[in-house]
Amino acid sequence: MDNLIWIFISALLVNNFVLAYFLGLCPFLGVSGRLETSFRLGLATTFVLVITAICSWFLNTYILPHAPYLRLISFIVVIASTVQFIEMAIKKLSPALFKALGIFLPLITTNCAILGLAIFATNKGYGFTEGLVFALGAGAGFTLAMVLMAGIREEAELSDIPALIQGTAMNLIIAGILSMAFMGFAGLFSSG
Amino acid sequence: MAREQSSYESFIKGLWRENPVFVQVLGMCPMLAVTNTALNSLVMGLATLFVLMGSSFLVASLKHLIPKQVRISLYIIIIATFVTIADYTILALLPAVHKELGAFIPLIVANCMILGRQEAFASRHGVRMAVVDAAGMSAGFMFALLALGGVRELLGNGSLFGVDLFGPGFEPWVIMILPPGGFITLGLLLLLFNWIAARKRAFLAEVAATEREML
Amino acid sequence: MSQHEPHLLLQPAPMLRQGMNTPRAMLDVWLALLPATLAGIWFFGLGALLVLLASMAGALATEWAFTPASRRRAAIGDNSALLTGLLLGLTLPPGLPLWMAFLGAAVAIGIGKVIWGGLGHNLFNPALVGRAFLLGTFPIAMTTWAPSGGPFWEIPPSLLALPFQSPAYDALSSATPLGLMKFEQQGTALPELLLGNTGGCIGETSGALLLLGGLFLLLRRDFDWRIPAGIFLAAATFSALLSLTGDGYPGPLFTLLSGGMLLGALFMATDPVTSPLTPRGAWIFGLGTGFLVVLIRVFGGFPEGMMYAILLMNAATPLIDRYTQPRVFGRGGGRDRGEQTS
Amino acid sequence: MSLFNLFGGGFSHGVHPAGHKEQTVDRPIQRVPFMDRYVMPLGQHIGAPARPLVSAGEQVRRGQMIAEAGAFVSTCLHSPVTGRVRGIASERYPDGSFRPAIVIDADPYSTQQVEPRPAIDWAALPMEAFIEQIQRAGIVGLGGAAFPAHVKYAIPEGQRITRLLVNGAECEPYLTNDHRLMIERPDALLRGIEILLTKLGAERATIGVESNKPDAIEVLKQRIEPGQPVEVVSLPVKYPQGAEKMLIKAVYDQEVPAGQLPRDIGVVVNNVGTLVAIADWFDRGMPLIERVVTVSGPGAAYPANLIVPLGTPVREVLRFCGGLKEETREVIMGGPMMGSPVASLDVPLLKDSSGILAFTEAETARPPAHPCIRCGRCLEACPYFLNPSRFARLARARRFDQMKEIQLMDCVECGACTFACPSNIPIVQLIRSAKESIRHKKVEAA
Amino acid sequence: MSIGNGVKEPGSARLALSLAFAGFISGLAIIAIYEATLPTITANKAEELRQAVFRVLPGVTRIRKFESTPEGLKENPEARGEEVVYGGYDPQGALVGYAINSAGPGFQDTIRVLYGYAPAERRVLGMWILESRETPGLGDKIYKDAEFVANFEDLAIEPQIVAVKKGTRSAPNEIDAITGATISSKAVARIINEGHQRWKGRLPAPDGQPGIEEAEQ
Repeated sequence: MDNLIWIFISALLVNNFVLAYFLGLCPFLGVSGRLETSFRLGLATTFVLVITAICSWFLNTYILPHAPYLRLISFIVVIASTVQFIEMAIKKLSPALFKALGIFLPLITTNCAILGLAIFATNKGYGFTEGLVFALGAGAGFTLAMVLMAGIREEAELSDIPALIQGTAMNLIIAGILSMAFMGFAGLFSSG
Repeated sequence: MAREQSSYESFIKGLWRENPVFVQVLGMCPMLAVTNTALNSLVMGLATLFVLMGSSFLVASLKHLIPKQVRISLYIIIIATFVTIADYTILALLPAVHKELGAFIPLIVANCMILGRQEAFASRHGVRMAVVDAAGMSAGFMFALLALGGVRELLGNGSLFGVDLFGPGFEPWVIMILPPGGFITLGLLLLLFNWIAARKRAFLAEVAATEREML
Repeated sequence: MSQHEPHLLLQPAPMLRQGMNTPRAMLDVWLALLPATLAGIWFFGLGALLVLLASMAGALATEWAFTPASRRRAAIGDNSALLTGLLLGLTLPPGLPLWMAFLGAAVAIGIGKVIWGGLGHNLFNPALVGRAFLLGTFPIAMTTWAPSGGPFWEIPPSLLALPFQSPAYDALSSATPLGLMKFEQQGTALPELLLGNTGGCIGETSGALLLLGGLFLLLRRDFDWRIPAGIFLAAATFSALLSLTGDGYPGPLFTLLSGGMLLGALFMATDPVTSPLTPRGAWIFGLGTGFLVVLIRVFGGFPEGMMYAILLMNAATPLIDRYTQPRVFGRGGGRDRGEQTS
Repeated sequence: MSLFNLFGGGFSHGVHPAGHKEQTVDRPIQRVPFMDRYVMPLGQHIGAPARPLVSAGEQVRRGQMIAEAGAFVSTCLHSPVTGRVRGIASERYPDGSFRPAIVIDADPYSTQQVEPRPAIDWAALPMEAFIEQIQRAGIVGLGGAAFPAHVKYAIPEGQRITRLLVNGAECEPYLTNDHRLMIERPDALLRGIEILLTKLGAERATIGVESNKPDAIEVLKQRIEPGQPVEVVSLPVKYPQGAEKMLIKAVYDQEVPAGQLPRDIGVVVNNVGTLVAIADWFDRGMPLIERVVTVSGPGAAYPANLIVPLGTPVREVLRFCGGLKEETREVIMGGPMMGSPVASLDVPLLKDSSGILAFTEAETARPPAHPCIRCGRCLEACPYFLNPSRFARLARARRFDQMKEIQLMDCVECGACTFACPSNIPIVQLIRSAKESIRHKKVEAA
Repeated sequence: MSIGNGVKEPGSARLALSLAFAGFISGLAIIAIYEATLPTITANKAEELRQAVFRVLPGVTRIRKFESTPEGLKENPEARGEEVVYGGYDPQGALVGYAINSAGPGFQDTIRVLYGYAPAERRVLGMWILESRETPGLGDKIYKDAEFVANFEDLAIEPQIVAVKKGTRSAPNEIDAITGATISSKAVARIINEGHQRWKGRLPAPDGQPGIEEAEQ
C-alpha cells in the first residue's frame, strides 16, 4: 500500500510527467490556452493512460517475453487500436461523454506521454495494480500541470509580456518556474 | 510551391528559417529530456537524423504504393521500425549513453516532427528532395539540440562533451541539468532566436528602404 | 467683472483619492522589514549586510538593464525592484558568495518580473523565483549556514568567492533549527527562535521582530490579513494534529516560529501581485500555503518548504481568483444566473 | 430593521472619503438674484428630450411651461424667469457638447413672482392624473441622476409599493444642499412624503440620513407628528450610501436583485429635494424651476448654499458668491465623486446640478498611474462586490465581452474603486468607456 | 489504426494487404537488427553485471545466478525479476556472499541498489547504485562519492543500517550521511535494510550454502 501511494504521489508531483519528464509537452505548450479545454484534455489523457497501462501490462505479460524486439511496434499498434475501439464505443454509448472528452482521443494517441507511460511502466517492472496507479498518478499530474498552466496563461494574456517573448518562449519559462516550484515535492513520502 | 527549391535552399531552410524547434516548435519532448549534456544531444540528434532520413527516403520512394487511407499507419510502422533499429544499435554500441537516454529513444516515434515531415513533404516530393529536406530538418533539430545541450552542460557541469573547460574551481549550476533548467534555457534560446530574427527583419527593412531612396 | 478665469482642467471624477499610493506601500514594507533586517546584520555580521547589498544591486541593475528606457524612471522609482532585492537577500544564507546573491537577484527580476511585463504583471513572487533558482542551482552553498554571533567585522571567506567559482568554507558552519529538527530530531528553545540567535537565512531568524513588522503592516492595512492568518491557522492545525500522533513531529509553536514561516507568511505570501484578489481566495491561498509548508517540511525532502509552498500557491492563484469571485450585489445564486441585465 | 442597526447598519464595502462639509453646512440657503439670460437645454433629464412649446420672440412668464415631455420617459420644462424667448439655439452643455436649448432674456422690470394658483386636490386625483401632474411639474430625481420622477410612480399591475424610502444620505463630500433643505424646509418635505405615501398606498416612509447630519435628524424627528407613519434613521457615514440600492440595503437590509428596480421589492426611493418639489407643486403650483445648489470646494471664494433658477450660467452663480480663487484649476458640477468637470463656466445650471465645486492643484494633481499591484482595495471599495481590478485589466486588453461576463453592466460608476486605488488607475473611466463600446457594438449589431 | 471506413476505391483487402506487407517487412527488419545486436547487448549486460557484483563482493572470481523458489535457492541462469540473487565465489570455490538487488524511492525517483551480503557474518560487503536520478552534485554522491560508498564495505546490517550525521559514525551498523544529501543517504540505507528484511530468511547460512559442485561455466 505504501508503495502504491508513493507511486501515485511520485507520478503526480515529484516526477510529474510534464514538469520533470517532459512528456506530453505538445498539448502542454499548445492546448493549454484555455482552462476548460485543458481540464477536459487532462481527463481524456488520464483515461487513455489507464487504457495504456492495461494494454502494456497485457503485452508485457503475455507477448513480449517471447518477442522483446516487438516492444515498440506492439505498444503503438495495440494502444492506438484499443483507443480507437473505445472511441467508437463511447461515441455509440454516450454521445455526451464523447462530445466532452472523445474529440480529444485521436489527438492523444500520438502523444508521447502515452508511449512514455508504457515504456516507463515496463522499465520499472510494474505489475498490474502498480501500473494502473502509475497511470492514474501520471494522468492526474498531467491534468494538474495543464490546469495550472492554463490558469496562468489566461492571466498572462492580460499582462504586458514583451512581444519578443510572447508565445512558446514565455510558455517554456512559465513551465520552468512551475517545474522549479514542483521541485519542492522532491523526496515527498520517500523518507517515511 | 512557387518554384522548385534548390537542394541547398531546402537544406538551409530546415537549419534556420523553418527550424523545427525554434520556429515550428516541434519535438519538444526529446528536445528537453535528453539535452542535459552535449553528448546525449549529439546521440539523440544522430538517432533522429537516421530515423528521419530513413523514413523520408522510404516514404518518398514508396509514395505511389501507399494507399491514402492507411498512410498514417504505414508511416508510423516505418518510423517505429527505424526507431527500433536505432534503439538496438545504440544499446549495442553505446550502452552508457543508452542508459542515460533510456526511454527517450523509443519516444522518437512520438516526435511529431518526423511524422509531420512524412505527411507534409516526403509523401509529395521526389526521393532526392525528400532526403535533402530530411537532412535539413534533422540538421536543424540537431543544431537546436546541441545549442541547448551545450549551454546546459557548460553551465551545469562546466564541461562540453565531457571535457572540463573551467577548471576544478568552477561551481556548477546544477539546475541547468535538471528539468527547470531545460525549460528556462530553451525559453531563453527561443527568445534569443526571436530577437535575432527581429533584428534581421529590421535590417532587411532598412536595406529595402535605403534602396528605395536611392532609386 | 474681476472674476478669475482659470484655464479649466477636465480631470474626471472622482476628484478625491485615498491617501495611499503604490510606492508608499512598498516603502511601508521596507520599514516593516527594517527591524528584522538590522537584527540579521547584527547576528551575522558585516557579511550579511554585504549579501543584502549584492542582492539589491543585482535587482536594481537588472531592472535598469531590461526595462525599456521609457518606463525606466517609473520602474526604478516605485521601489519594487529594491524591495525584491531586499526580500531575496533576507532569504539567503549569511555566508553565500556575493556573486550568487547578485545572480539570484538578476534571475528574480529578469525571469520573475521583467519578462512578464514588469511590476504588477508577474504571477510568481520574484524574490522567491530568484531563491528557488539559487537553491536548485547551488544546493550546497544555499544550505551551508554561517554561524551567528561571531565578530561583527569578520566576513566568512565563502562570501568573497570569485564569480563562477566554488566558495571555500571554513569548518565552522551551523545548522538551522529546521535542519536540526528534520535530520537530527533536535528541537530549539522558543526564546532563541523569537530572538533569532540561531542559524538560518539572514532575515528569517528573528521571530519577534518579524511579528513586529507584520503588525505594522497590519495596522497600515498594507496586506490582506487573511493570508498570514490562513497560513498560521493551517500550519498550526496540521502540525498540532501530527504532533498528537506522538511520532516526534514538531508542535505548532515550533512550526510557526522556525525557518522562513514568519518571513514568508508576513512578507512574501502577502505580496498582493501574486496572491488572490478576492477575500475568499486569500483564505484559500493562506490555508493552502500553510498546509503545503508542513507537508513539505514533515514528509518531503527539504527541511523548509515555505518558498515552494508559496510558489505553488502562486501558480494556483489565477484559478483561485477565478473560482472565488465574490457574489455580486443583487445576484443571489452567483454567476449562473448570469445575463439578465441589458 | 432596528435589529440590523445594532450591527452598525449600512451596506458592505464602500469608502470613507473626508466629508469637507464644514465649509457650507452652516450656511443657510440664499436666493441668488435674477440674471440677464437663462439657457434651458431640452435634454437635461434622462430619456427623450422635451419638445419646445415656445418660439423666438415669445413672452414667457416665470413658471410657464416652455417645453413638453417628448415621451413617457421624459419631462416638461418651465421658464425659470419672466422674459422673452430669444430663440432655440445650440448651446454649450456642461459636458462640453452643444445641445439645443431655449434661451430666455429676463425681463429686467418683472417682479419675477410666480402667479399664485390654488392648491391641487391631489387626494382626489386618479393615479394616472397624479402621475401626469408630476410630469407636468417637470420634476426629476434631484439627487443627481435627473431621472423623471413620475416614471417611478407608474407601478405595473400586480406590484404593490409598501415602503417609501427618502434619501437624505447625501454621501457625496462637500455637498450640503439636501442637508440644508432638511433643516430649513422639513414641513415641505413631510408634506411631500404625505402626498406620496397616500398616492402610492405605501404603509410607511423612512428617511435615511447619514449620522453626520445630527441637526437634520433632530429637526425632522421633532416635526414628525405622533402617529405619522414616518421615521428617521441615522446611518453610518459611508460612500455611496446615496445610491438607491445601497440605501435600501442599509435601511432595510434587502438586496434589490440585479437588473431589477426597487419597486420590484415594493420600495420607491426619492431624494429629499424631489419630495420638496412635489410638495411645492401641489401646494403652491410651483413647477421645478429652481433648485438648491452647494457652491464649495477649496477654490470657491465664499462657499454657500444657494437657491438658483435653472438655466442660470454657472459663471453668474459663482460670481454671486465671490468668484473663484486664483488657485482654482477645475470646476465640477455635481459631487466630487460622480460629478463631471465643466470645460467652460458659460454653461447653465441644470436640474441635476447639486453642486458647483471648485478644486485646486491639491485635488487635481494626479501622480502618474502605477501598474496595478492587485492590492484589492478596489474590491473592498466596490459596494456591488464587483472586481474593478479585473475590469481595468480586461479593459486594457479590450476584452469587453469578458468584462460583461463578470457583470460589467451592474457597475453604477460610483467611483469608489478609483478613489481607493493606490496606483491611481482611472478604473471608473475605463469601465465607462468599456460600457460605451459595448453599447456601441450593440447598436451597430442591431 | 484507422481501418478504412468502407469499400471505396482501393478496396479494404488491398489496404489490409499493404498493412500486412509493411508489418512483415518491418518485422523482418527488426528481427534482423535484434539478432545482429543481441550478442553484443547480452555481453554488455553480463559485463555490466559482473562489474557491479565484483564491486560489491570483493575477492570474487565467479558468479552464479540463483532464483528463490519455495524449496529454496535454485540456480537458474535464465531467471528474471525480483526473486534473483547472485552468489559470488572466491577462487577456492567458497561462497563469499550474495549480491542482492533492492530498490526503493529516493529523493527524486526510484533508486536501484546492488549490495553484497555475507550471510555468515551478517554484514554488508559493498554497495553499488545501479540506477538513480538523484540531484546532480548532491544526491548523486551516493555513487560518485567514494567515501560514502566505502561506508558499506564491511558494515553490520543488524539490527539495521543507520545513517548518521557525517563524522559522528560510532557503531558498526552506522554510516556517515552525505552532508546536504541526508535524504538520499538515508534512502540507500533504507533500501538495503528492506532488501535484507526480504532476503534474510531465504539465504542459506554458511553450512547450507549452495554447493559449487554442479556449477558449470
